Amino acid sequence: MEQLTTIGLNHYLTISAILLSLGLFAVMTRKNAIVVLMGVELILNAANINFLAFSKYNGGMEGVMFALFVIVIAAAEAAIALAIVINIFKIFKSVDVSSIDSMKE
Amino acid sequence: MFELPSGAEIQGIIASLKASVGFFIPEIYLSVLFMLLILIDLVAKGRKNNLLSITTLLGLAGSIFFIYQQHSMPPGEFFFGMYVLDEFALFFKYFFVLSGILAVIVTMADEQFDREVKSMGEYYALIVAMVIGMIMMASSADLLMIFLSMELVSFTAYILTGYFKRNSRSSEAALKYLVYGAVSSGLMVYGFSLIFGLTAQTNLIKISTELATHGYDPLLMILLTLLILAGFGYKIGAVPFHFWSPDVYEGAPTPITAYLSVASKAAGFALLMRFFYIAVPHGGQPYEDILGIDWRSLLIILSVASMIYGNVVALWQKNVKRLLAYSSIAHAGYLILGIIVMDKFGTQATLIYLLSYFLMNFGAFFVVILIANKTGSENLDDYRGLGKKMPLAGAALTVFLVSLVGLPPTVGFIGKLMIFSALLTKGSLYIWLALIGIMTSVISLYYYMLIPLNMYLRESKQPDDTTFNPGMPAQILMVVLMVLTLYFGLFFTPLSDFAEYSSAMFGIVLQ
Amino acid sequence: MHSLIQLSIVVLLLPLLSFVILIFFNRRLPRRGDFIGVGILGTAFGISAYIFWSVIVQTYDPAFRIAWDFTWIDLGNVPGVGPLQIKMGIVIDNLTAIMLAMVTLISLLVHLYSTGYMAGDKNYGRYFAFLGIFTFSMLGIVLSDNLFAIYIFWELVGLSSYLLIGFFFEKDSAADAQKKAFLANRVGDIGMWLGILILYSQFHTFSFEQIYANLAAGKFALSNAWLTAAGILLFMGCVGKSAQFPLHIWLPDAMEGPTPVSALIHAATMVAAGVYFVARIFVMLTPDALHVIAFIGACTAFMAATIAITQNDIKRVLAYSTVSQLGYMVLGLGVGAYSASLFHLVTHAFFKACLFLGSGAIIHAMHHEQDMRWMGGLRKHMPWTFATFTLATLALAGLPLTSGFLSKDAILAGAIGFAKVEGGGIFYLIPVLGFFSAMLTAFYMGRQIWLVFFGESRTHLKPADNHHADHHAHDNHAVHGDDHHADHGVHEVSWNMRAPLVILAALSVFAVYSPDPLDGAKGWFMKMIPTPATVVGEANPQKGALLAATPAPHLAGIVSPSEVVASHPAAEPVAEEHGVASAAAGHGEEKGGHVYSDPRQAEIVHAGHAAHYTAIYISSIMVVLGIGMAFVVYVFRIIDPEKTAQAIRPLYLFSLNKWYWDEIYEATFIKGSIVLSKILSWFDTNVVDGIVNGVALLVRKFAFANNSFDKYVVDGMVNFTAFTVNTTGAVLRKLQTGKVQTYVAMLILAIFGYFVFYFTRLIY
Amino acid sequence: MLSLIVFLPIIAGLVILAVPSSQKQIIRIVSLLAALAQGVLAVLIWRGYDPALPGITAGPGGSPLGSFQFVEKVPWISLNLGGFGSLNIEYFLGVDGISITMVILTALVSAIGVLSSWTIQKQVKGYFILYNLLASAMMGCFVALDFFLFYVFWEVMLLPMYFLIGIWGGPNREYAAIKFFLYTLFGSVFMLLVMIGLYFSVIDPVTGNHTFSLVAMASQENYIKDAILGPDNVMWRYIAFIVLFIGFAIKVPMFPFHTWLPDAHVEAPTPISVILAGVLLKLGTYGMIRINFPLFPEVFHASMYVIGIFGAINIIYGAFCALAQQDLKKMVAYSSISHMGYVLLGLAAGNSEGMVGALYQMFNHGTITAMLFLLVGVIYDRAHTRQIDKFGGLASYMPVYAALVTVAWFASLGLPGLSGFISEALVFVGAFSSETTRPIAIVSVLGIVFGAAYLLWSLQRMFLGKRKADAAYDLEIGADGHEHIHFHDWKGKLDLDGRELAMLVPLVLITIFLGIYPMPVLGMLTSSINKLVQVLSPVVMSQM
Repeated sequence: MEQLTTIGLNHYLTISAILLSLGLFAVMTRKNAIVVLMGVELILNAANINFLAFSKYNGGMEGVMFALFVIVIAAAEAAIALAIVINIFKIFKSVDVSSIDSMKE
Repeated sequence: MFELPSGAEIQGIIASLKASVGFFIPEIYLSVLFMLLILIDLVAKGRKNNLLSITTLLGLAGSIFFIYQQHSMPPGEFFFGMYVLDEFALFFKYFFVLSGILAVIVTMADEQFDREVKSMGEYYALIVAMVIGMIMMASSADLLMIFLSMELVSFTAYILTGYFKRNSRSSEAALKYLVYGAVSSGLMVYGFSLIFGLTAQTNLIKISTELATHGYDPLLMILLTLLILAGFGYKIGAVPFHFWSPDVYEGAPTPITAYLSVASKAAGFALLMRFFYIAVPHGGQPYEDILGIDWRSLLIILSVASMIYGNVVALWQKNVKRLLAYSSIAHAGYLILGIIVMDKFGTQATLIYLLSYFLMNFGAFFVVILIANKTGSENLDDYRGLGKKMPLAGAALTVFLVSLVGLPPTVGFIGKLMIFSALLTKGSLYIWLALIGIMTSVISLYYYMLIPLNMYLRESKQPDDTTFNPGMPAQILMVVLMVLTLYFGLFFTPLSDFAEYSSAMFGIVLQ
Repeated sequence: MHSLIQLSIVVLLLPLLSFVILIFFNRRLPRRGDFIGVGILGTAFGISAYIFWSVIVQTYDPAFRIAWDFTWIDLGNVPGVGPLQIKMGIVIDNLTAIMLAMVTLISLLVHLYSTGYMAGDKNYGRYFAFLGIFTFSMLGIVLSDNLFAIYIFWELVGLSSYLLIGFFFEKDSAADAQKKAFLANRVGDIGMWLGILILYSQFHTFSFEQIYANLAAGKFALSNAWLTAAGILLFMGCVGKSAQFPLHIWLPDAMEGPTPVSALIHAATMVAAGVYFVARIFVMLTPDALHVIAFIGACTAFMAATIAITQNDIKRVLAYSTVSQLGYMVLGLGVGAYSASLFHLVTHAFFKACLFLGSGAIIHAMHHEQDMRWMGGLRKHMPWTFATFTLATLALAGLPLTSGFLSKDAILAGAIGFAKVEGGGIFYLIPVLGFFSAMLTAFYMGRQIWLVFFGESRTHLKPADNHHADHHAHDNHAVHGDDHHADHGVHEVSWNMRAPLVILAALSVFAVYSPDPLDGAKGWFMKMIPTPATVVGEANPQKGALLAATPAPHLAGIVSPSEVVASHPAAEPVAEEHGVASAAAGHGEEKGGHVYSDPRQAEIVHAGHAAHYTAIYISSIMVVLGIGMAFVVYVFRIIDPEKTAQAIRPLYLFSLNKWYWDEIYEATFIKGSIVLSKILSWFDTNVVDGIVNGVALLVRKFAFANNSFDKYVVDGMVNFTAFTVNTTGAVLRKLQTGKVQTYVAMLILAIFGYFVFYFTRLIY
Repeated sequence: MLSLIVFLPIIAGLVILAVPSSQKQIIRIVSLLAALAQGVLAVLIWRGYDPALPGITAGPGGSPLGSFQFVEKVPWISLNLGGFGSLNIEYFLGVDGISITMVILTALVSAIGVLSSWTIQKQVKGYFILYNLLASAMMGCFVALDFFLFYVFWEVMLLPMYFLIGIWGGPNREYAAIKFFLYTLFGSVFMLLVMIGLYFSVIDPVTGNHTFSLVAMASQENYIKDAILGPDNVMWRYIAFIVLFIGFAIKVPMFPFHTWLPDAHVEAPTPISVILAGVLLKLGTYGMIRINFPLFPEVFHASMYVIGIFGAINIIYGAFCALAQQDLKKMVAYSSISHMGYVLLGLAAGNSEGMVGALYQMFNHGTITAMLFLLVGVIYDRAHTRQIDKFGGLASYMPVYAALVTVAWFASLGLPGLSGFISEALVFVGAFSSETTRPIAIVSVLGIVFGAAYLLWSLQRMFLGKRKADAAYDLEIGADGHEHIHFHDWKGKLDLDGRELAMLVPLVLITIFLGIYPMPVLGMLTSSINKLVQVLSPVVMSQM
């Protein structure tokens, strides 16, 4: 009972795990490139939650810093990704990831 | 909840920062070069001359000077243990700078750029950025640093892969690379977060001591190791984390393909070694794990899968770039063999193999570019009869391919020799691994030989005896690479000594 | 080195010299250099005549023996054996001396004869060269003192016979015959070679003397069965060379060669080499081996005789009679009538050579008509040939007053004695067969004489359909460019062909060999060639059981009398009767003191002498019977041969077709090996390559390898684990779908898979 | 001296590299000169060789110079392997009785090969560069006494051969070339592993380091007991032996690894066939004698019987396959499979007679088969076909050719008086004398007959009788009224011309001379072989 009421580390971890799975799910199933990228963001954020939770419970600032950097990286990644996706759209006239498979065996 | 640091502490921090900067000169220098290039690009907009490329060459060459000075510095970690300087790192610094230089030269030789893009713009700047990123990968000792440097490399790689904006293959490759890379690095970060949770540390050495002292839950350890491995494995392009590589290698501009297949693979290996030798706990005996988990089998599966998959699938390729992509997967497998041994000799062998791979792979791609300039294609069938039309290029390519197979007297043979020797020093333990390596290398002979076979044994469909010469500088580079490949195949003491010197890694003692 | 040895070396090398000169320079020499051949052979004969004189006539000693050898191959200090050399050497004893003289004489005569017979042939010079190398090899066999050397020259005579049989190589029949001869001989040689190997593997030497010494000293480690086997295997060499059953098939075909060659090689010398060789190894033959030899000899003698009676080709009749006579000699050796059969060897050499040269003269005169059915009435045209031919025929038939009578009779006597000693039963078959074939011999020779020389010429009777013979005649005619018988009348041959006939005929008279026309044993020959004592000894006359190294005292009883007379052999009859033992003693003393003798042989000789007169009676009757029958059939025509042939058609055909041996071999061995070879090469290209190449076909079916090269390299590449490699490759590459999301899925799957793997490993 | 003889051809190759490819004649002459110089050196080495010194293992005091001759030993590569001491590779050349005969053979055959390459017209420059590279590599294999060096030479041979067959070969050359390459590579890669394994198991008694020196490896006391290939590690020693053996057996080629040979021969141009049959096949058996047997004597002893059986299979199987061939060259190829069987048999005997016989057979087979292939080439140049039944009666029209063919054929079927006989005889003597291989010897004797059978049969079909209706040449009546023949589009001399005679006559003379007086070759062999037999004998091993 007490487990449920008082928020403990496990709750954070569970949440992040769920986020991770959701992210992966999105990446694997969504057709739209943008959504796929959002899935990637979810994965990164799952990591962030972990970092923050751990640094809260272990003490020390490393986790927080890590999380900050991850956020920044995610932003940069998004920028590049969008550029590429736009380019893709220019060429293929679609952003359907699953339809872009001209190179294969 | 966190109280601000006192003035004294801040003074200390600044002081240590000042001290650390001294160890960071090459990186700083390269960053400056990076910005300089952007500036030059802004100034000389659109003008198509070799200004950028020449500057890049000179700049990169200059960095060697600073790197050389670091030999005198004592190995140690700085920036609060984020960053280390040791022979191991130095080796890779040279490696990356040189491959950067080669990449630039190869780019200059490639005529496809003239067709595809108007201005080289930020291309060279990105290459330099990638060099920086890889150097940092090779010398970072902290999870955060690892993550940052890896992302730096990845991002630049994404952009360079998609550099031919109007080329569908290039863009497609970029997208695939991006998605795949993002996911695997995401997983890696997740793994990092878990390991941070286990140990409350981000510094590799601290982590390993933590794990060694307090122990850990093996299941969780495996999970996070796997997640992290996903990140590294994607960099080195080893099965089963390789899926991006064939498409990317085929789609990307050939110089970038060469660059990725050599440099970023090497960076991945640098990380892999550091991480497994340091973070992953292992006891005194290299091949006996104290904590109940067999890390080695992880790598063994990785390498065996890579060797077999890469070589076997390459049999079916008709496109030379794609063929080389698969072969590079296979070579990743051979390289991992050296890590599996987990001792100094193994490391040395891996480094030697990297060097040999650097020579022969760049050589091969270079010739492929030259041929593509002539024939405008990378299909095997278009190589028919080239042996007569481009005698020198044909000979060079043959040498590089023979070296890739691993036949004497080429440097590729030395790499294999070292790797297998390292395996056999462990007695009969790894012989079966060596056997697989041998067998697969025999298989590889067939598809590598497809290329000379088409060049020499087949007549071209439209027979014209116009011999085609790539132009002096290209020829010189080709000959230099070829001669080096052969020379180091016969007298490989310098290579091996350098590798031996570089296999000293800060913070760990290898037998 | 003894002077005789030096001379013998000269004799040996002279014919080789003639070969070398003629093979290279014959076209540059006048008359294609035939005079060189003749001259050199003349010299050789002169020298060997001297050797004969000084050995046989001057030093009249049964135990005469001089030897010399040199190291040919030095294998150094071989571990486990010590210093090891392979020596080559020469031995001269009575037998050698006689053979030397005989071979050179006949060779000389044949050379002389050929200057007439082969005149104008387009390869005239090469012909004499081949004769030269043949003579060289033959002399080599005669002189060698060790098995290895004999084997070498053995093969060389095979080669020269190969070359000479196929001398008219444009004729396919000749080409076939030469191949057949060589292969048949090789089969025999395999056996001989194995026999040699058995002996070498025991004693690490090839030399007769050392081998016998070791055997006598009982150093033979293997079981006696091996020794018997060695004997029989060595004898196989003789079976091949001397055309014994079952390898006799090559000799009749060998008649494709020029007739003088048939006389020299396939009647007088080479075929006799087999017998000579058996004589050389006689002392190491175990009784069992001897029995085998005796039976094979008897069978051959009989079978060949039966075949000879129905042949129509004049040379084939002689060929089969040769086989049959060789059978006699082998039989003789088998029954232990050592001296007798060697005696027959020599006598036969002369009269058979005479017969062949005679037939050659006839063929020559008849413009290469060889079929006796179309001859006849030649005695008027060719008196010389007729006379000599008849004399030789009588000798062959074995009528008294001829040399053939002496030798054949001695053999038959020995056979009877042998049968007695061996305890009768099956062993009486041997003398019986002997006598029966003696009768057949008389019959077919009588038939031949009649058909060829008597009656009227039947040339015109020749049916037109029989043109192949005619055809041959013509193309040989073409070969013989000169037209010294352009006029189609039959006439006597020129002197250089006549002289050899006369000489040989003269040598077929009894007086040459023995004072007593009825007993060869009184002659010098059988005195000089005594039966040597066996070195494989025997405890008691009952066959099979051997004893190596019989202790001397044990046999003292038997040996003593002979030792008494050993000092002066060839004296009173006692000595003759114990000639064997005395020789044994002689040999024994040579072999450094150990005196072994062999009761079995002694007995056989005793019995042989006892049976001497019975033999004479029976054989004379037989001969008379034979000739009588011939007259009945062909002269008085009381029985019409054609009708009889019809009456007993199956038998007739059986004989006419040579017992179908050729057909049998063709059907079994030749076809068999050809088929086998076809099968194996199919196996090689399809199965072995198939297995090694992996399942190339399947791989091809496996789609991807579309152009032919890929197929091939798929083959090539899959030289190991092909199929798997390709299939895995083809399957794995399917993972590369090109959809990035699949890639990600794979990634997740891989991690998950790993995790499960370790999870399970952790739990267990 | 040895370095010179090894690298002369490569130097020639470099010279040729400088010559413009239009100057075909110069290129040819350069290579010919190199080959002749090699021959001269070979003769000098032969003269200077002292047959008394055995070689094989180290001489007194473990010094290789004591028992090897013309030794050249300089450290080549010395690597620091951190914890594992150092990796020492030496440039170590030397000859003993086993190798010197092969050196002479190689010099001889490659010189003759150059002569017969005269007719090559396509890409002469590239051809001779590759040819010289090949020649060097072969020579190197025979004189290398350092396993690493040996391996390098061994592998270097493959590529030139691949191209020489693949570019200048017949219609089906791609298949043959790649097949040859893959087969032989498959054989040799395992050698690499065994080599490394041996390196870590052997200590050089002099320096105390690990060593690649075959001389040190050949004496069992230099092995570390518990090393991977040390005496204690029986299983791995067996595996290593088998792996090595297969590697060499593929080169020999031994049934069932022989299928590359007929293809390679049929496709290869004449000179390459000559080299292939004359020298390359010997490398297989040479490797066995030099490496396989002395390094693993006890395993050799255990496997004598098996080796013998494979030898017998080669002899008889090869003969039968040859009997069935229609293509003359294929027949000769199978015949050399059969003849290499004798070598295997002789080696399996394990006694001096057998081994001497085997080595002598290697030499003779080299010369005789070279002759056979040259003769096949002669007729192929003229008729552009090798189908046996496309000829007939040639003896009447090409007497000199027919005579030489007869000599060669009879030499090949082991006629006394010609060198082939003595070696075969010695092989049989040895095989029969050894208890182990006696039954095998008995069976193999059949090879004598079948060998004669296919040779004589082909001889008859091609040369005797009369011209066949569908023959590859036409009959015509010459001015002198005799029949002549002429081949379609053959301009040269009908019978052998000077160049062909210059190639063939020396071989014929050698064959005859060595058939009458073998000591010049055997004399060089015996002491080494006796030493080898001693090394291999169980007695010696038991006392170790």
